[in-house]
Amino acid sequence: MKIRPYGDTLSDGKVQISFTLPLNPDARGIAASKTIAKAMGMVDPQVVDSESIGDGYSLFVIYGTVPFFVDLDKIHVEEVTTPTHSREEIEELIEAKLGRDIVFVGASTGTDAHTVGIDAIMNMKGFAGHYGLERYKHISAYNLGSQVTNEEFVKQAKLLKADVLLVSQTVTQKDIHLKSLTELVELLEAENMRDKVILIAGGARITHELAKELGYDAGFGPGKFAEDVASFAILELIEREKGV
Amino acid sequence: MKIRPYGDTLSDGKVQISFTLPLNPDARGIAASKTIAKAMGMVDPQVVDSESIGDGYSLFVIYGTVPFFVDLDKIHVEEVTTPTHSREEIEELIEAKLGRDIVFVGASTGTDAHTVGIDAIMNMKGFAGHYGLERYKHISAYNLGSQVTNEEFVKQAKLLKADVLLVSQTVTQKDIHLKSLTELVELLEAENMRDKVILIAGGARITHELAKELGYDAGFGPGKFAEDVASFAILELIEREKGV
Amino acid sequence: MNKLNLDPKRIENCRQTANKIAKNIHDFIHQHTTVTIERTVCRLLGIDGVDKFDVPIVNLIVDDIKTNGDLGLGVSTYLSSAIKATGLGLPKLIENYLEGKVNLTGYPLLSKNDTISILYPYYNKKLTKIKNNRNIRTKLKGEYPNKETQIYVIVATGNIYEDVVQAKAAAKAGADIIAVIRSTGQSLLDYVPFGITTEGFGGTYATQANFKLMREALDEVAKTENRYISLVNYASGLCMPEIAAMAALERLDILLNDSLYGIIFRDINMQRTFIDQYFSRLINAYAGIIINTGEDNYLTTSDAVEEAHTVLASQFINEAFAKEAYLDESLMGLGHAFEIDPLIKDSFLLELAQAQMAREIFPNAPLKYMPPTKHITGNIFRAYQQNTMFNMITNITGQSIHLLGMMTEAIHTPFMSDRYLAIENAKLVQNALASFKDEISFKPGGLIETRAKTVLENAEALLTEVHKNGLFKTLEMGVFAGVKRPYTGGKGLDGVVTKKKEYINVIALAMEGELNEDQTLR
Amino acid sequence: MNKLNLDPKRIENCRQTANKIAKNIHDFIHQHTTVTIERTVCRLLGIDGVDKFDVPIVNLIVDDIKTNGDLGLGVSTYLSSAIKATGLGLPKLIENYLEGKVNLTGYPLLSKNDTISILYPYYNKKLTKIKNNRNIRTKLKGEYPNKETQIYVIVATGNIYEDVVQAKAAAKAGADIIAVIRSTGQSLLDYVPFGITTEGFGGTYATQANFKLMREALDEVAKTENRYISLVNYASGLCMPEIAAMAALERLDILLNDSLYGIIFRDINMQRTFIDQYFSRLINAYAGIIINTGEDNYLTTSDAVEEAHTVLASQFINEAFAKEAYLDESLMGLGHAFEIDPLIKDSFLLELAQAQMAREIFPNAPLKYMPPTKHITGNIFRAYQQNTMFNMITNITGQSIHLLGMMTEAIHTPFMSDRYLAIENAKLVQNALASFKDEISFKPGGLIETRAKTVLENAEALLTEVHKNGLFKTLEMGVFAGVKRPYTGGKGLDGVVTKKKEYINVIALAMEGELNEDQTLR
Ligand code: B12
Ligand code: B12
Ligand SMILES: Cc1ncc(COP(=O)(O)O)c(C=O)c1O
Ligand SMILES: Cc1ncc(COP(=O)(O)O)c(C=O)c1O
Repeated sequence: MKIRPYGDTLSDGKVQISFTLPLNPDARGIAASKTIAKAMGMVDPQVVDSESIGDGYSLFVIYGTVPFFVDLDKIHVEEVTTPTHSREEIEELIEAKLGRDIVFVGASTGTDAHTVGIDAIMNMKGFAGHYGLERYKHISAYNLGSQVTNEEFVKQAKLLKADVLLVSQTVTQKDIHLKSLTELVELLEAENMRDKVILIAGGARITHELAKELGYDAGFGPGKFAEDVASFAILELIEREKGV
Repeated sequence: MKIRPYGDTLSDGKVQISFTLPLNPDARGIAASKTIAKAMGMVDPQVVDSESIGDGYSLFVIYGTVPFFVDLDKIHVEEVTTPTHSREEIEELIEAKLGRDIVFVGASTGTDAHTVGIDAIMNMKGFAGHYGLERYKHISAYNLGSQVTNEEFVKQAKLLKADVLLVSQTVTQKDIHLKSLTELVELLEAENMRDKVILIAGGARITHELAKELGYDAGFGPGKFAEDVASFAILELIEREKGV
Repeated sequence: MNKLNLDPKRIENCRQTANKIAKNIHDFIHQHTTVTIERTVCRLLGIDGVDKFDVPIVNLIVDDIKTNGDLGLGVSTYLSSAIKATGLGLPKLIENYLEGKVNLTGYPLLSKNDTISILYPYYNKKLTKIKNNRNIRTKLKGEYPNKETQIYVIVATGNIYEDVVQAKAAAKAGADIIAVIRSTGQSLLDYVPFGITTEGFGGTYATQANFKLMREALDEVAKTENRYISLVNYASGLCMPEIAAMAALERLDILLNDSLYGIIFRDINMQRTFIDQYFSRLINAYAGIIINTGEDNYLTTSDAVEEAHTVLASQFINEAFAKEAYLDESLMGLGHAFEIDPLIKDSFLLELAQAQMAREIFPNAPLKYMPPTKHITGNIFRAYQQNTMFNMITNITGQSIHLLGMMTEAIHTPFMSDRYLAIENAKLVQNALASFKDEISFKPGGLIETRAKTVLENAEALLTEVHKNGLFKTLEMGVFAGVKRPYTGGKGLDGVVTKKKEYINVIALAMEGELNEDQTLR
Repeated sequence: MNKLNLDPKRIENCRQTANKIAKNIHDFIHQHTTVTIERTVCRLLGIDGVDKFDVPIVNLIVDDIKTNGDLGLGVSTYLSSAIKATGLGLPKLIENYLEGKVNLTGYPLLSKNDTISILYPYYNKKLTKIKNNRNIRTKLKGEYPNKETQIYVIVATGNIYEDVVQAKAAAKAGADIIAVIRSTGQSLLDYVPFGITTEGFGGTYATQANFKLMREALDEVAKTENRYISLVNYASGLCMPEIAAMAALERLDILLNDSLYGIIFRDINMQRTFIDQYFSRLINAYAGIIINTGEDNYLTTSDAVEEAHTVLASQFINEAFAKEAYLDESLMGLGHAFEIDPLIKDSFLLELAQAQMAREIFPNAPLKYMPPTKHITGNIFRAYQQNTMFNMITNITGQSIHLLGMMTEAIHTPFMSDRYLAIENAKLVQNALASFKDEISFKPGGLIETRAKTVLENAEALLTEVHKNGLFKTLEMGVFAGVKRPYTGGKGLDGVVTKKKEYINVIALAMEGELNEDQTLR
């Protein structure tokens, strides 16, 4: 099935865009903004707003139609496919299939000081009514807090005999998170630990797709809670131990 | 000179887009929205918001980078190039160069009932501190009001011996304005009047470019006042009479 | 609620003056009928459909009688006389008439009483249906919780099926009221299009079939949403009473119904539309349909600070007209608007003053409060902000029918996402400011109080002036929205007919009779 | 201004308790110095620059004395003694020292008085410059009109040149205050980077050269805008007093300066940062720089309804700390924030109550009011709405330093257009609600009044508790923002040194002396 953006009539292709150009909002500026809109595939760009936002810079708001469609049959969704179990189910799964306590070690790494996300996943209290990993039977959850260097993180993971590593990254300016996440994988490989742990990343701008690309087992973004992460990790552990 | 959209660093190419798709805001929906964003040239679409806005429809807000640039040297600006004179200057020009009263006939045509725009140009009071044509010496301004059929408009123009025709069009839904504006040109041609008048269109969505395309002498959009229109018309008239 | 210390004597004086203004026009109204009134009578006798050129049967009939008979006697007389003379029932009569087999005129004309008794079975069916609709509405509304402020959004795709999709999505997002905007220009047509339509400009044609389709869709979504979803359409225009009749038959809940709007903004002849208005409002009164008046529009043309008093004066006049047409206060959706230039210092206070003033002066009316439109530009973010401020005033002053502003107001009729975002904006404000109204009071003698007082005073002076000149002359002078309209100008005057002494309108008689008798209908 | 009927006795009691809490910490503070304090002394003696490995000279000096001497005596003593012993002027001494020709330790140590008289010429130059800056600021501010609520926006590109472009555009759009956000992690560095920088993450490095560049740009734009444009940077972190000194030298106007922020959100050791804070605030007091405290941050982690009282309690403590450091009320930019979930019923009223409460309790402080951040999502339209509501509260309650919310808060540090739209939003509200504050009052015993009362009561109880346990222990318990920090944990403890009896800090002495004498400086 093929679908298009929708304004008020099926497949009308309506799209809104806005951006700034280093130009004044005069005829030339407007023409330039249309050039960009056309390059973006708009067939009939309507510059509905153009205003000066400072010395020689202008904001443009444009509405128009794009001829593009999405072929739904061809869409590739990189998505965590394991089901999400409830806390009780996860506890039972560990009991039944793994028969030991599972160690989760988490941190907000590098210079990142945002802890609300990793706390949401790990701390007793949890987030938005979903308890965190600390409350799970058979899970030992160690939250190392924020600004933990990758070296320190790997060291602690080794000491605590981690089964699962949880890394939170919130600041993405100048792709600082990519550097930090990649460095961690390299360190783990250097320590021969990469295959021995389940490695999970998370944060507001982290997607499963991105995490996989970077060599992680999974990635979780906004709207994900402890049970999503625990389900994935535990099912993956069970899978791996079967393989052994 | 080549320029790009600007977020916070020169030529970073940052652009914001939003649109609706007939999908739920799940992984598939988000992937589909990225497909559209990529088709629009975004190299790294970040779907920052996806929410259900009704039965199976979702709104997506996306930020990302486009590689496009505008070559300012190649930009073609279709713009009214005559200068804008003050009311007094225009009055003097008519006196000195035309030596007769000039008749402007205007209306909001077809089923369009929006008069604020044409009133802004024609009525005594004017708009935003700019007096309308009625206040100009040597200009006879006839504002026929709204919902004037093209036939009636042409009839009145003939009766009043119009030098300049002013047509306002505000409603653009389903391109109703294009139909109406084109019809007027055809009628004028059928009546052999097209060359005898200066034909000007105006309205919130009318640009000079569009007006030219449709066979008008000029088009005026928001932010244009009586003096802009009068300057264009009078200078054009002077030009034409010189040619005779 | 009395936060502004408005002088009740002054308010009462305005009301009295407005009553006198309306009474004078009503003397004129009752001496006339119009083509659309007579077509409405036909419709409520059960006549419907179009001929092969898409001309509505009711138009054929009325035009015929106008040409070959005397419309000043009313179609009721002709139809009853033809039925009597031909011995055919009404449906058969019309059938034969369309086949060219019988005429409608040329028969001996019956007395009023005979006309009533012959037509009773036909109109009684329709009037029963209308009363039934009214009862269904009351019952359904009673089943769902009631809200002080109802969220109103428009759909306007031109295609009724697409409108249904959008209306349902809006209801699910939180809308309480859905209005289907008409195609531009429909109000100038002296007939009502027929059947389901899928093409329109800036709106969808108002047809009975479209009404039915949307009504069904909204009733359906009401169930899942556990909220009655009201349906709105537009009566103002050359077919005001016909649309009212169709709306009554299809259980619409609100109708835009205001002659002043038609006169000023659509250049409809003033005589014609005042006459039409009475009958259409009578039908609305009978059907329990809330009317909406168009004072908000004045401020789209005139300055909202300077001309605020014209809105108030017009509301008083519209209230008086409504009373004349048996409309209960609870059905008087008087219009006003948030149209002050937001860049004026203290504009928020001025808006607050005006909105609170309207609320206090018409405490029982389901006021219709319109969002900013005139000062909305293509800056969709700023528009979203202006709508937030508007939503706040709505809440702080307890408006009833809350027409949501769209961030794309200056651009296009709303996209689905525009409507969704508008509803989200309003819901957030409603909840975040839930008790704000009860928590704050205004400084005595302050800017807010003073503003309201001034507007009321100016309205009072204006009403006195209008009464002195008469409403017709006032409109010729261009007092409202700065638009001047000649008494004999505009569209539709040729559809006005002076009633003969023997004139009869069986529908009006029946409705007036019932409304006079049964106070519960009011 | 008294709209909430808060109990003045309760407020006074909070103040007294907070004073006691701060006093206890100050006893501790005065027994210690730190590496950054000593580096600050060096800076204010005129020492600057870096070696070939980019290590600041002041770090080399202090580390050397810490290793080879006794930092508990203060660098002042060592430097004066070395000057005396070598007979070199200070610049020459440092030059030779860097070339490895002389040592800084190992000389006979001078008395406090000798130290002062030898170092006086050096620090007097810098202190004069600082006082001069203060005078320039006062003069410039006097030349331009003054505004009750000042619009504050951030720039954060990482590149100071790009920041300048953005800052100027913002000033032209209407900003009164520009803050250059630091690169993430700079506050954890135990040195201050040197020179102009063009790379940073989520912010631009705070360096003296960057300060200078931005100051010049803002002074320039101030002329065309006819408005003094204030410059802000961040002192909190491991180099708090050094940054304060640099800010004083480059005429910054506001510094984020709060140990509690560093402890809680940056895991900086509490002993270290309390000691640093005193000296940095002293410098700010001397330089006339407004400090901003970080209580707003608590609500980004904790719930803004449940934990509102922790903000107020912390403000009282920060006020007490500020007084200890000679800061006048007019320099106490205490922080608070609009962070209640907007979907909570009556959230607008709760925000209003809290903001008004802060305003009434600290009537002379230039309160810093932070916008919604936590409940901002990627829905940029909704964010724009939330910011409108925040801007309204700012205006209704007369906040001083109005930090604007960005519609892209959940996405990236602001684009130029985000900032522009934010400023437009705030300006529209400022103007449209200009007199609203003076026009409304709140219901006695109503929701707003009651909320403020409750928060004050809870803050009072909390302060009593803090006083009982002491502030150190309180922080170990995780009372603020739910974050627990151990007394000896976190970063920077190794930089803390106990003062010897002979300890001397010529800068602190001079500043304290002048501030004690010259009340106009306060
Ligand atoms: C709260 C906050 C802070 C607080 C942090 C307090 C704390 N203890 O965490 C304080 C005030 C300290 C702060 C400081 C700064 N912040 Co901040 N901050 C925010 C804010 C407002 C909310 C973040 C948040 O808590 N979200 C709520 C949590 C629950 O959501 P979440 O993190 O996405 O987590 C969910 C999922 O992603 C997932 N998840 C998250 N982590 C993980 C990990 C794993 C393993 C898994 C499985 C799942 C998972 O599960 C969670 C629940 O569903 C955002 C703006 C916003 N509205 O998003 C800015 C924001 C993140 N901050 C930002 C910046 C730049 C900073 C500073 C660097 C600014 C400066 N230069 O001073 C500083 C320094 C911090 C640093 N170096 O990291 C930027 C980042 C821009 C970017 N894209 O790079 C933002 C977006 C604001 C902005 N527009 O500028 N910040
Ligand atoms: C005021 C208004 C009305 C008033 C009109 C009152 C009147 N006497 O004019 C009323 C309430 C009656 C009205 C009704 C309708 N309106 Co209306 N209305 C507007 C509104 C709010 C403002 C328009 C305006 O007055 N702008 C101010 C003037 C000064 O600006 P302007 O027209 O652009 O004029 C300037 C220039 O363009 C130029 N100019 C204009 N004309 C000319 C001509 C010449 C020759 C020259 C040289 C220059 C020139 O000079 C002017 C000064 O700079 C806009 C929304 C908006 N904010 O823009 C909707 C809007 C135009 N309306 C709209 C619609 C759909 C309608 C209706 C059809 C809705 C309906 N179905 O019922 C009706 C019917 C009217 C009809 N058939 O035409 C849509 C049009 C959508 C579209 N793009 O097609 C808009 C955009 C609203 C919306 N989002 O839905 N409307
Ligand atoms: C009272 C009233 N009637 C009718 C309309 C719509 O009329 P039309 O369909 O002619 O555009 C409006 C529009 O706002 C109105 O306010
Ligand atoms: C008081 C205070 N200091 C400093 C900062 C910034 O610190 P950093 O540069 O460590 O992110 C903040 C941030 O909001 C703050 O509130």
